[in-house]
Amino acid sequence: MGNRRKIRFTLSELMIYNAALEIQDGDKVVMGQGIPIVACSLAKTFHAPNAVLMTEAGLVDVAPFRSPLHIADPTCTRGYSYSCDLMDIFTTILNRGFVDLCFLGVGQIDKFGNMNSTAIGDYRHPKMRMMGAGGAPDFALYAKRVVLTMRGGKFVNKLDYFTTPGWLAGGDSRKRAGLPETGPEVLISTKAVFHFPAPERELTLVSLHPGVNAEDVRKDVPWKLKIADNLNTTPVPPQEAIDFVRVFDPTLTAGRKLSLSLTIQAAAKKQAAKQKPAEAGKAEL
Amino acid sequence: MGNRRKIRFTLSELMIYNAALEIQDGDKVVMGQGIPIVACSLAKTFHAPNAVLMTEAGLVDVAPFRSPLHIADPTCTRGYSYSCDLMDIFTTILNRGFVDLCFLGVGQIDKFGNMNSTAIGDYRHPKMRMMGAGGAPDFALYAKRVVLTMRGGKFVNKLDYFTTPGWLAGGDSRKRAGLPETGPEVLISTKAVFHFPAPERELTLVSLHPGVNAEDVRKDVPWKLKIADNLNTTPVPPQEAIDFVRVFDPTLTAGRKLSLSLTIQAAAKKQAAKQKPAEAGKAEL
Amino acid sequence: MGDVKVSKVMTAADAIGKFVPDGCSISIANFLHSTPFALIHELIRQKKKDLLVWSQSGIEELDLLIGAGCTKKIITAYNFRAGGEWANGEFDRALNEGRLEVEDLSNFAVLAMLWAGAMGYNFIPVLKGIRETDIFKISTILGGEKFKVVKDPFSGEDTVVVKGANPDVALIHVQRCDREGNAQYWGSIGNSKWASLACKKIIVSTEQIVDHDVVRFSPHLTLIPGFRVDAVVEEPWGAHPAEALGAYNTDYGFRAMFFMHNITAVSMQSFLKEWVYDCAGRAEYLAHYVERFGQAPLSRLRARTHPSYPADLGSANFSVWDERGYSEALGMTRSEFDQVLEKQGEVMEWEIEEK
Amino acid sequence: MGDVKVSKVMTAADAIGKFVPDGCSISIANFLHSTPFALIHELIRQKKKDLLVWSQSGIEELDLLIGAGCTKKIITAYNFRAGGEWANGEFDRALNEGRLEVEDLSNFAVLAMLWAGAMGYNFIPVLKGIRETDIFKISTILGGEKFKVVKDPFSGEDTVVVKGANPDVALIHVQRCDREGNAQYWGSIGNSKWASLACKKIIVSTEQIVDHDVVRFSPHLTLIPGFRVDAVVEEPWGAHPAEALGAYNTDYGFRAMFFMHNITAVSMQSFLKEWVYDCAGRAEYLAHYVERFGQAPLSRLRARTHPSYPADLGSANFSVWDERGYSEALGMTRSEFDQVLEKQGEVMEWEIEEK
Repeated sequence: MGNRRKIRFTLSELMIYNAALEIQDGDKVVMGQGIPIVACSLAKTFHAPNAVLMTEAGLVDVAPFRSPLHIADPTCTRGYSYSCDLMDIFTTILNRGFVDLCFLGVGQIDKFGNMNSTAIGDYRHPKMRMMGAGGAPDFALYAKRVVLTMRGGKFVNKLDYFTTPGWLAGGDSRKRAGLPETGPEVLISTKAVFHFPAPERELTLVSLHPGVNAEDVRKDVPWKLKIADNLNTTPVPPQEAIDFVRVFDPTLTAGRKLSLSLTIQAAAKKQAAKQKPAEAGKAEL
Repeated sequence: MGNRRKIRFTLSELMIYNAALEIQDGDKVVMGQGIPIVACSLAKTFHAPNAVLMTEAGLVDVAPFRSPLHIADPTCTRGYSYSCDLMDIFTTILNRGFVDLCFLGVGQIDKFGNMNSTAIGDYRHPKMRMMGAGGAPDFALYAKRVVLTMRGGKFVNKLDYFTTPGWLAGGDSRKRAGLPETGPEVLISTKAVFHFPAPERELTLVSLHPGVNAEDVRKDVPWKLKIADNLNTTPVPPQEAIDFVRVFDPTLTAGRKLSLSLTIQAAAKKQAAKQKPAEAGKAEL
Repeated sequence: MGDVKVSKVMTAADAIGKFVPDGCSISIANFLHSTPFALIHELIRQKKKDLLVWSQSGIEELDLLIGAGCTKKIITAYNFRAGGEWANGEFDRALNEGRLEVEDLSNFAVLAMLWAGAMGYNFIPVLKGIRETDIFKISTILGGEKFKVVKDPFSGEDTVVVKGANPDVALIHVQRCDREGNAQYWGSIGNSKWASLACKKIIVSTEQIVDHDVVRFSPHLTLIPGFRVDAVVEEPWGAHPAEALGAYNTDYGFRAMFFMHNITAVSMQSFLKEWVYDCAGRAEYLAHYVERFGQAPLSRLRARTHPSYPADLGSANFSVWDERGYSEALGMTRSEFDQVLEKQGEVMEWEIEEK
Repeated sequence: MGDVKVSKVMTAADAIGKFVPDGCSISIANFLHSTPFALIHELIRQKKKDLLVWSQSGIEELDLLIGAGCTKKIITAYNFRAGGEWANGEFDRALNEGRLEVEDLSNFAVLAMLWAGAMGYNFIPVLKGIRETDIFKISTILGGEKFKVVKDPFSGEDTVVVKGANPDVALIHVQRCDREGNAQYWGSIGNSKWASLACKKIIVSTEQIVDHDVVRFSPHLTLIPGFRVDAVVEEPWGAHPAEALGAYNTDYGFRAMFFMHNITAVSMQSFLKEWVYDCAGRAEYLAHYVERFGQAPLSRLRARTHPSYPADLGSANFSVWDERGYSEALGMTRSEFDQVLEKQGEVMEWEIEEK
């Protein structure tokens, strides 16, 4: 037995690390912004150097050096291998079966991993409008593996709007609908990790994040949550992964609230230091 | 009345010049190899500087400096504006109605401008195989204007193979088939120029090349040929057009037989002059 | 038929004034990258009304257009939002208050409609799993013309198809464009090819107008051929606060400021006043920016130049005749060739009248 | 699932030997420009049999493959011929003698089959006027699966469709490619994207293998992404006697020689012997060429370099943290950031066992 050592990390770092563990070397992965893009970059840097990372905007085999604001921001890379477009991604790559793994974020999710990322409340007059479908439905249907990450989302008995198919009604209902039997496999939330094991394909708690107990998780789920027989503790990130994330995306590491406050402080500091910049600036425009 | 002057030109030069006259400034033109590519280049140099010349291989807004061997040879240009592909040409350009004019060559042609460029004789065991359809059927169907050039082709009562629709059975038969009413308008042969006037859309002799009489033309046509009331003489090329063609494509100007003999003579001359080139050559490969 | 050759180069005000009537449909043809903000602001400045907006993926431009009263109908797959429930914006308010109708499609479905339209197709298949979703089941603006199911005639399987769409006007911002309208764009291509080519008219704003020689020696970068383009507007920083690869990065600070203003209807209007209505055009917008924040935040966004690795477009010769007027293939000079033609060729003679 | 990382770089002999079994279908994925002659010659040298050949537009490669007995079935839209009736070639003889079956399609129809296949579509519409022709009415190799008619579910109009095709192996020659298989091609793109991507396996021959850095700073030139490519074969002059933009022009003299040999079956066989069977590979073919004709004819074909005008791929920064380890956005250094996280962030602690 080796020595024991304390590791200190943020929730984002834990989630990113666990998302990264889902990536195998050589995987062709469609990334979304936020946790997925950092997780993919982490995996490519350490254990999956031959992973082919892509975004649906047409950046293929890209190695970003920082997180972009959105998936079509090409200024976050130092080049990429193939500049195609949305059409190519959905047809020649996704529909042909070349996407090994796809990451999706979660708004609302039901027992079988079906999701809503469109609207909360009445669809036509919603309480909150979310981002919309984007590429989620098609990726969730045709990628070989789907991994979900969930920060602000909710478990619900019935989706307010059905945006993205998971395992439909569970069991073999995908097969009966003539669809690939490749729905969501893993969900990484702020508290735990879940799987959707065959044959039922129902959300099942498989590991708890450090410091979280099953009751903490259960209270967010409005149905009787399935729990795996051998419930584990979610693996914690090694120091090199934590360092990587803090360099790559400190804002994500810090979380939204702290980041916002740091950004405002920095802006205020700059504003205070500013001296007559208007004249100097005009010349350079 | 001005002075009279003698102009000396070859048949190719006459045909090329008359094909060029069909191009209006600003036309978006699909070119085939041979006469069309020279005619288009001539027109763009003199009277249609804003013509947008393209080939189905995806070279758009190109100004070739010589004739290529085939329509996909990009070494005959000094750049072009838009590098798209065959799919783009047929869908986003042709099918959207952006091809103003298209040139096609003729193998066999019938009374209503329907054509065969596939096989002579029994289709499955032909006497001669021709080049095949290429883009001809789709261009002939969806270009706004179609101009035909004919060097080795034949007028026939019945095509051995129906490759490319002209005016189908004549009259309004295109309309009845739900197709654009934009079939072939002009045919330039080695002897004459023909139109396909509405409403019958039957091949009609409209002008004779210098030195040709109507009987010369009639004997090639196996049906009773329609002749326009005011039969003209085909315009002869001005000296600047002749000079242009001789610089641009002397081989085409000279015709196939003479060109071949000149090429063989040139090769023989070179072979005779050659001294131990093998050793020198290896080093540079 | 040839087009008359008139200059396509004009101001944003002229382009929007000339080609975007009230009530028409527009396609915002950048996909998140390089959003055509100079053109969008001009729509707002000219108080366009009742635009049907095709927006594959939007960020703040939709909130702006809704807040300015330019649109009540949006066809979309995705609209980026910064916050959670605490940060509802104009889009949420308008929907909730019933002053906006949204047709929700998936990324691929809205793209497929534009793709089919761009190709002149009546319909095109999409991936059939969409049938399981509310995207398929619920329709608003498109009514019964959203999805249909046909049988694949080869396998007999059900196939979901969408209808080709041809919006009236595309707005797109690109890195460079020549005076003929050959628009060159690189980086994330997204839906830009199809969302532009689908439209009847195309307005291009560009970081810079370049000489035609630049284009003809980089034709593989041309997204839209000149003959399809109706207006060319030179607008440096025309995508700000979005990014344009090779020109500038996203202005996070400015975008954060917008998202804060978007939280209430009143602050949204004050944003519109300050950054759109009170600026006569993009030059004034930039001057105002510098006045407000100094030059440093903009300077920091400027890209450091990194030229792409070129393709070799070279050829062995640039004429049949070499520098000496000699043809290797024919083994003679140009004047010898004329003589050979006279002697061995089939030369015709005809008398013409001199003009 | 990840692919095991093995080198894709190999000889033409290995690539053809490994990926092209007798009886499979191949797609010749260059459209007249840059015909993959090095790979075609290798098919012949290895005496491949019963290949079903997808050839959108061929020149001499089809005559060669027929003459060498590699194929009896060709799906095509166009095959370039030099002469008239006096210059029949192997293609004509084989058809006439019943040792060849040809499926005639139009350029767009054969392309549409490959396009649909490349996209994973079961079928795709083509332009319906083709229905008037014998191309629609007569079928050979494809039997009843050539064209079908479906109703457009929106307009009720008849629409002609073709079936998606996925040939077994694509052969393509490109200007440059990296070791991962990212194949870059420019000039006349023709059908090359679709005729490659449609296939199950892809063999790329390239004028040169380049460093990955070249590719990643010119991604807009990549025709085929590396993960689709199975073999990368470096073959300078690999398209000779065809042209490759930026590398060399067409060898008219050599092509003329081929067309003369093609006029009789006997001379065709002597061409095959001299230029294919008796050459162990492309290097020997080139050496033989120089021995036979000297170096001058080849040298004259070499392109003069003309680099394309680059795109600017630059960005404002290459890290969140600048050279001093400071973040402008956060207003602090990397180590200050760690301290802030500890003080104000939600940092968790967990004990692990050191390995």
